[in-house]
Amino acid sequence: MIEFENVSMGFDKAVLNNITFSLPTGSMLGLIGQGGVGKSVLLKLCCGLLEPNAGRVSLGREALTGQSEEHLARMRQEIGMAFQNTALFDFMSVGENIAFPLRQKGGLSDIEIDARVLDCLTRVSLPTIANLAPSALSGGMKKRVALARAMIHRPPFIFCDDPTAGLDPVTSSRIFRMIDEMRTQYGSTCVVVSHDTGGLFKRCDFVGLLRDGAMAYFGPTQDAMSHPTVAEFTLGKARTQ
Amino acid sequence: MSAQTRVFLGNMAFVIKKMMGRKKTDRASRLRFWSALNDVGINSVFFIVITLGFVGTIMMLHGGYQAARIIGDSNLVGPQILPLMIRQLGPTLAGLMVATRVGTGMAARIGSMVVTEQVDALRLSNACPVNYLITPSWHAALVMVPILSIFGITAAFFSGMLTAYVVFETAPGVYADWSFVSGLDAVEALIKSISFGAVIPLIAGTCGLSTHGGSAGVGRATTNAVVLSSLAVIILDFFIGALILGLR
Amino acid sequence: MSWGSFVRSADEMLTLILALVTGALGGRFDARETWQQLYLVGVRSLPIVIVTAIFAGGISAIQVSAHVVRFQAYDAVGWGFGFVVFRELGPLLIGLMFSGRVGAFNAAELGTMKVTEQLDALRVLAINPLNYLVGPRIVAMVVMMTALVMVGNVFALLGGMLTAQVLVDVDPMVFWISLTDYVRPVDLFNGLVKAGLFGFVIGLVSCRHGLAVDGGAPGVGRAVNQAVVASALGIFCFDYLVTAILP
Amino acid sequence: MIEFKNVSKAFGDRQILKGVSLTVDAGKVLFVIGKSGAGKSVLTKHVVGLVRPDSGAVLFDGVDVSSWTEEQFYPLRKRCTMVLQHSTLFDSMTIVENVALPIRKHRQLGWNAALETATSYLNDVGMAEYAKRMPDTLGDGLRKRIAIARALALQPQCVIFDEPTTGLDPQSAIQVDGLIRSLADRFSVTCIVVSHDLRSIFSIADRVVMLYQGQVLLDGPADVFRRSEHPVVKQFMSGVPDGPMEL
Repeated sequence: MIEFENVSMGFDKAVLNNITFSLPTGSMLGLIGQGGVGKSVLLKLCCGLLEPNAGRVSLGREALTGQSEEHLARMRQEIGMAFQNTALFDFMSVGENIAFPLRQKGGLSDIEIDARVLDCLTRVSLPTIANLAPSALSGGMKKRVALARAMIHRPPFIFCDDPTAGLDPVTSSRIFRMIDEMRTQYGSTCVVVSHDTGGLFKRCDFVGLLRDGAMAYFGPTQDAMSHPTVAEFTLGKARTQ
Repeated sequence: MSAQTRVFLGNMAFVIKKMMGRKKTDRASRLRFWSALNDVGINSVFFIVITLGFVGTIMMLHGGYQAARIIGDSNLVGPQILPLMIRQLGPTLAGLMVATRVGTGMAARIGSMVVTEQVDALRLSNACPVNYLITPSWHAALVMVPILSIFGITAAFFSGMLTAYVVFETAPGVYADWSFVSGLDAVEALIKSISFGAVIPLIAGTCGLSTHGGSAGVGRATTNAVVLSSLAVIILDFFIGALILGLR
Repeated sequence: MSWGSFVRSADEMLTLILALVTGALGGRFDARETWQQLYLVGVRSLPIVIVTAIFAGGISAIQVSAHVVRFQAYDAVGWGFGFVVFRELGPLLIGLMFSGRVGAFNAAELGTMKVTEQLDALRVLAINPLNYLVGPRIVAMVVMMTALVMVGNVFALLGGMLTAQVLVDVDPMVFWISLTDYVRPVDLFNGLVKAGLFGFVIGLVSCRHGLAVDGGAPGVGRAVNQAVVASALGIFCFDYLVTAILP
Repeated sequence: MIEFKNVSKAFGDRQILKGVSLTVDAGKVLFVIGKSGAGKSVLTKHVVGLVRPDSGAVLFDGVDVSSWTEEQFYPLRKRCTMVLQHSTLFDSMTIVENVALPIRKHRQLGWNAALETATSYLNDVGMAEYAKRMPDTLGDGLRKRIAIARALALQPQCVIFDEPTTGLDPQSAIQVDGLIRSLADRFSVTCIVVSHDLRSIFSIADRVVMLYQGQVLLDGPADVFRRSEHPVVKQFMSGVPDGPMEL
C-alpha cells in the first residue's frame, strides 16, 4: 500500500498541493499530466529522495516522512526505481549496473548475483549485453536495462518515470508489458508515469491525473475514460486502432 | 549572502560531516581508493612534471638575465631560486595544477552524475554519494599532493639546472648549492601541499554535488570548481606563507 | 593524452586557426557579438582578477621579503617584487584564473550549445558558428586578458605594498622608489605580451574543446576539464617562449 | 526537388541506412516514419549537410550536394532549413532575439528593423505576447512554435521538421500540425516531417514513407498504410507488442 496524506511540496514555488490518495498493495497506478506538473517530484517523494514540505508519505505500514537516514536506507531496499533518463552508472558495465542494488544489500554470493542478473536481462529480452558499457546501447535498450536494475532485488514497490519517452508505439507497448509481467510476478505495488496514455491504460489498475498541483482525478482505470477531466486530457491522443 | 552561496555552504557542511563519519572499509571501498590514487597521482604526474619543468626553466632565465644585468654574475642565481622553488612555486603551482586537473575532473564527473540522476540512483541503492564519490579522492589527494609537489620541485630543479648550464654556462655543482635552503622551507612546502590536498577535493566535490540544470549546470559546476579551488590555493598560500615568515 | 589524440587536436586547432583567419580577413566576425563578448568577458573576470592580483602581490612580497630579511636589503623589496609580479607571477596567476573563469565558462557554454544541438541550429539557419561564436570570443579574450593584467598590476602593487609594510615593515615610499628605480618599462611590456598570448591560447583551446564535445552532460564536464588542462599547458609553454625570446 | 539516390550511412559498426532512394515533391507534406533508431533523422539531415552519406547521392534541384564542403552548404541552408528535435532555441537570447537573428544576418536589416520583422513572425504563430521572455521559461509546445517561426524567418522553400510533436500534450500537438499544413497550403513550402505520431500522419500527411531496417519499406498516401497487409506495417500502425518487428 502507498499512501499520501495531505502532501504538499514546492521548491521556489509550490509544485504539489495537498495531495491525498492511497494505492492498494499489488496494484498499478498510471500517473499522467502535462509536462512540468510535478509527476517526477511525486515519484521522488514516493522513494524518499525528497522530503515533503507538509503531509505524510507512507509505504506499506511504515511512514517514509520524518525518518532518519539509516532507517530510510533500510526502507529503500524495498524500492525499485527506473529513472526518467535511465540514470545508468556510466562507469560500470550493464551487468554491474544491474547487480549494484544487490551488492549494496549484501548477503548473496557472486554466483547467485550473476544468475539473478542474467535472469533479469533475459526478462527484458537482452540476455547477451551484460559486458557492454551503457553508452553503447540505444535509447530503448537503456530503458530496459534501467527496468532490470529497478527490479533485480524483487522490490515490493516499483516506480517508473516515463519509461517510454520518445520511443515508437511498438517499443513502448513492449516495455509496458515487461513492467506488467514483472510486477505481477513479484506482487509489487507500482507507479508508472507516462505521456503514452493509450499504452498505459491497457496495463494499469488505477489512473491519477495531476493538474495545477492537485490530483484532478484518481480512480480505477475503467472509470477513467468516462471521466470528463481525463477524457479532455487524452482527447486526440487516443491511437488509431 | 545569496541563496546559492547558502546552499553551497550547506552542502559543504554536509560533505564534511559525512566524510568525518564512520564508514565501513571493504574490498570495494579499497578499490575506489586505489583508483582515486591512480587518478589523482599517476595521471597527474606527467602534467605536473611538464608544467613545473617549464617553471624551473623560466625562473632560471629570469634570474640569470637579471643577475647578469645588475651584478654581472649569474652564478649566484641557483642558490637564490632553490628555496623559492621549494617553499613557494613547487607546492603552489602543483596545487593549482591539481585544482585544474583533478578538481575539474571530479566536479565534471559528479556533476554529470547529479544531472543524469545517477546520484539519486546511488542513494536509492543505499550507497552514500559522499563516501562513494568524494572520500576516496580526498584521501588520495592528502597522500598524493605532497608527493606530486616533490615530483614538481624535482622537475623544476633539473630543468633549471639544465637551463643554467646551457644558457648561462653555470656548472651543475654551482647551481645546486643548497646553503640557503633551510628546514623551515621544507616544512612550509609540506604544510602547503597537505592543506591544498585537503581543500581541493572538498571544494570540487561540493561543486559537483551542488550541480543543477542539465548540461549547462555541469559546465557551471566545473567552472566553479576550478575557480574556487584555485582561489583557495592562492589564499591558503598567502596565509601559510605569512605565518611561516613570522616564524623566521 | 595519447599521441594520436594529440595529433588530432593539433590538427583541429590548426584548421580552426585557418578558418578564423579567413573569417577575420573577410570581416565576417559578428560585430554585435564581439562587443557583447568584450563586455561579458571583462565583467565576468574582473572580481576574480582583482582578488587574485591582490593575493599574488601579497605572496610575492612575502617570498621576496624572506630573502630580503636574510640579507637585510630592505631597499630591494620593491625591485624584486616588481620584477616577479609584472613579468612573471602576475600574468601567470591571472592567466590561470582567467582560464578557470572565462576559458572554462566558454568551453562549457559552447559545449552545451553543441550537445543541445544549438550549433546545428545555427548551421541550419545558414549562420557560420565559427564567425558568429568563436571569432568574437577569441578577440574578446585577447583584448580583455591584456587589459585585465594592466588592472591586475595595479592591485598586485597595492597588495604587495600593504603586505610588505605589515609583515616586514617596509615603508611604501621605500618600496615605490626601489620599484621605479630598477623595474624598466620593458618588464611591464613583457608581461602584457604574455597576457595577450595567454588570452589567445585560452580562447583557442577553450573554443576547440567546447566545439569538440561529444556525449551529453558528461561530455560537457570532460571538455571543461580538458580545456583548463590544455590551457595550463599552453600558458606555461608560451610563458617559456616569451621569457626566452624577449629577455 | 530533393532526391535521395541509394544513400547509405553507418555510424561506427551500426549501419543505419542501407541504400535509401526517395524523391520529395515540391510543395507537399511528406512524412518519414519508422521505429525509434530507424534512421529517420539521419536521412533528413543529409539534405542540409549536417550528415554526409557514406555512399549514394543527395540531389537538391538536380545538383548533387553529397560531397559539398561546409562552406558551400550555407547558401543552400537559406533555402532549405530544419527545425531540430528539441526546438534548440538559443538560451542566452530572448524569444524575439532568437527569431531576429537569422533576419539580421541574412536580410541586411538593422537590429531594430530585424526585431520588428521578428515580432510579425511571432504573431503568425500566435506567440507575440512571449517576445520578451527567455526560452527556458517556456514549455515544450511553445518552444516548438518559436523554433518554427525562427525557421520561417529565413523565408525558405523547404523545411524539415524533426519530431515536431513528440512529448507535446495533445492540444499543442494539434496546433503544431495545423502550422505545418498551412505552410504547404498557403506558401507552397515543401515540408518533410520526421515522426512516429500516428495521429499527425493521418491528419496532415500528403505522402508517407516508412523506413525499416535501413530501407524504404512502404511509400504512399496515409490510406495505403491504413489498409496495408504487410505484417510490420500493421504492427506499427496498431502499436501492439507482439509481432514481427525487431526489438
